[in-house]
Amino acid sequence: MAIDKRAASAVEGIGPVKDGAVIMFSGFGGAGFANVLQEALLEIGPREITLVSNSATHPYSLTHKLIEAGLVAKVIVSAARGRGRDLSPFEELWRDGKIELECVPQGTFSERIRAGGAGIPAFYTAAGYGTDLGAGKEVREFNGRPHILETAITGDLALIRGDRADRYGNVSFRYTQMNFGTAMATACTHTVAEVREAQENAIPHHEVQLPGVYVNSVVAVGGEA
Amino acid sequence: MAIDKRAASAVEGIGPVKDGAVIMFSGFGGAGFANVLQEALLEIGPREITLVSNSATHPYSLTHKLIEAGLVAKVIVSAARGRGRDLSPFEELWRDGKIELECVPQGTFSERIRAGGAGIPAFYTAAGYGTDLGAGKEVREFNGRPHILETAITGDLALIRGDRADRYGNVSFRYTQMNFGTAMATACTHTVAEVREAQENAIPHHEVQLPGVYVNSVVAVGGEA
Amino acid sequence: MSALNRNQMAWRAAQDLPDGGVVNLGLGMPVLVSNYMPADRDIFLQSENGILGVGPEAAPGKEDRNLVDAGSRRITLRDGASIVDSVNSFAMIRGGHIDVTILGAFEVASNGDLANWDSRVPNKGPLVGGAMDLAAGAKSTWALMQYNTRDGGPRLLEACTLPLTAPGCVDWIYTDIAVVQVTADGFVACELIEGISAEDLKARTGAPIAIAGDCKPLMAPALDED
Amino acid sequence: MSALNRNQMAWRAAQDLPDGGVVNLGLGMPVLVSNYMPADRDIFLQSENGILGVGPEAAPGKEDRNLVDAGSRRITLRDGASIVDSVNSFAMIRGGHIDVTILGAFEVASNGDLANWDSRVPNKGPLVGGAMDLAAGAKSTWALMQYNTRDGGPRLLEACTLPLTAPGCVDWIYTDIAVVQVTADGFVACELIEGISAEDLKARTGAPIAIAGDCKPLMAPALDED
Repeated sequence: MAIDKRAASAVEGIGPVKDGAVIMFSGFGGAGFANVLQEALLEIGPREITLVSNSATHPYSLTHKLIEAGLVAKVIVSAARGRGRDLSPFEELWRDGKIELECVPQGTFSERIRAGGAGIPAFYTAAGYGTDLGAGKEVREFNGRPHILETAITGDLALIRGDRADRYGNVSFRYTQMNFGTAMATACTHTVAEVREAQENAIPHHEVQLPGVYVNSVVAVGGEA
Repeated sequence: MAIDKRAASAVEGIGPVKDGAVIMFSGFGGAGFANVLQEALLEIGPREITLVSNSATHPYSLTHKLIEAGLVAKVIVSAARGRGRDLSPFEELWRDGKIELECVPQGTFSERIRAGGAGIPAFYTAAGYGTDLGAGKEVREFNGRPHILETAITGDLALIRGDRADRYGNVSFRYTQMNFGTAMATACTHTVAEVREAQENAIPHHEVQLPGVYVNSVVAVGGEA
Repeated sequence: MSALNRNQMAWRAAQDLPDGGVVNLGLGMPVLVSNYMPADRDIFLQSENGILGVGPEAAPGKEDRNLVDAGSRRITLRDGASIVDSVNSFAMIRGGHIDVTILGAFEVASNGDLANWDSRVPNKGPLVGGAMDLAAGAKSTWALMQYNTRDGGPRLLEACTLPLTAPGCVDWIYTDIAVVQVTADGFVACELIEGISAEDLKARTGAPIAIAGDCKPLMAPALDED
Repeated sequence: MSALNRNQMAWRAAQDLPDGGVVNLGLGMPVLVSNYMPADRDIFLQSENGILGVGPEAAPGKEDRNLVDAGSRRITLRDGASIVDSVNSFAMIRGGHIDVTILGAFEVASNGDLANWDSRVPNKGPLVGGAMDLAAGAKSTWALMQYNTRDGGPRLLEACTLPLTAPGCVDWIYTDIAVVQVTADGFVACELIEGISAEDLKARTGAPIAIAGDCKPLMAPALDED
């Protein structure tokens, strides 16, 4: 049967999500947030999820809605600080011990996700050595420099945002929209790409930035380029 | 001063090469061999080099000339078998103990080079576990499966082949010409890209497949696309 | 029918490829599988040098020396194809994103061990290529091989005698006389060409082999040998 | 002259950037450095979200919300720019391909330890971003910071009191009153604003600090504070 990964709706594209799922969300600085998919996830409403996202609290992302709705048991992030002096909803839940936080240097964060998609269970890095975030991790010296052992992150579901996709699940991105989306798509069992435009015809090979093998479902949401 | 990485000749682009240098050569199956640079390297004639290339003996590559000229002390490869039953020059030297061989699964080969360019001194992989090529390596279990520890490969010089480059060292490739070139460029102190065409004007950002930061010198050799 | 020829073996393996799957074909006989892909299935062939969506060989005069597959054949791309570098290609392979890899084999053991890369020819250099990565990384590894050596010796064994490619990786074995599943309990013949009895098969096998209760005749259309 | 303001500090650091270099500017004051790049040098600014070649901020009405830098500013690209994903951006950062990163700092120790990510505000969530990757991975890390706290306390210390970003990473410190090199023997002031004596400086420093034999006056053109 001819492959066609275009879904009729965000909810259909995401499909059922079990409680306790590890869910990755792309996006950085306003680029690459799959907010239509995040709204749909809120509707689906899985509980006790682990949220893997660069920021737990970015104002342009809707991940904070998932947190406020009490669906999130744990976040793995490089940024968890709300703007301003007042505590954000995340910070209140965290202070009260109602949400678990794993704070990771952003490069270790992306490399651990890449490792999860590339069959690498663990790797050594100098980043984080000698810091609170590296505390308790295995230390090993290579070339006279101490490094720490970091393990792969894999997930059940990745919600990413691209510009265009085709029926094969190939995705192309606009400018810095890629950020974590490409790696997250490789590291999750089920990946849904929210795109401006989902086309019948194949994207030319040299314009594909995320091969279709990593994308299970494509949801077109329109909007401007 | 305005950046301009275009060199007048292959010898100038490569510059001096010290004896004992670790030199990486891109190319797979006839695509991506920097044969003009290899001829120039032969002319420069560094001795006791370590040759890092997918194949020690691919007929379309000129690495075998470096081996026959006695310049190579060691090869790190995934393929070292000459065609046919007769021994290739490499195999004769190897049989006679005159050249050292490190045979590596091709995925471990490329991942070790990528690690070298990405600041990862070592990583674990399942590939090669339980085989002669994994023998003697540290074994560690992750998720119930044994993995072996592999270390990064870095080099002094990478000779790669692309299709187009610009004065900033940005490179784009034709079809499968990329293969190992992109990773090798990140893992070496000095990278020279042999390209069909070296242009004054910048390659548009979305066509750049290897950012200029990884390329020190660009040599235009013409030829058909 | 008599023993399958190479094209028939390739045809038989092709019939089991999953619709929508991503498949990597090893060098040698496995490449022949691409000639017999079932028309009702949309399959992407992956090539270790970075292609997802290998198409047919290029027509004479239409070749591009920069568009080659793992066997250095000058090929075309299929609709929807994309190309990545070797690092990302092997991340795809090692990260479990290849549904099936079909590899040639010298020997397979009843625990799924595969030996396919080193036949110990004296003084010839080793050639491992991507075999270990594929065998360790693909979701499922199928061996496509002659059931016996040229001398009639067994190649399905209790333990491999040649250097391993990967331990415990083979799920299915497609051969000239039988289709064999590698289970937790060892070899199980699921298809057998007519005229070979269970006793014949056992005599030609170097390890215990069970015959599946629903064992079927192994059949293939007439296909000329190359 | 009196102590440098933020723009003057940024200007001073910019004067030392290497021609042809790749430079990553941290959030806050370091971003101001991009306003004062020497005209005779061709420098590529890297942004952790994947840009090599950050250009000026986009003009009003010309912004693209998908073209942003590490500080979420809507920017343009410079000539010769390229874009990669976060994995490849941090491979660039962690693999030693950034010549200089200029980071803000709370504290720097005389062994080069940097503390710049956690000021221990109660119950506020942590925000590490790419700071640890940059400090550990760049070829050279420069701190751009006020010499003293608002209360006049020292920020150049024998040992950091706040959580470390990376040990032993800082090479140069650009401040409002001095430019300080971090050497194997500790802090060495290489430039000092006029009117501050060696004794003044030592009194304002939480660790031994030497005055370079060729210590120069720290100067900057008049630049308004933002």
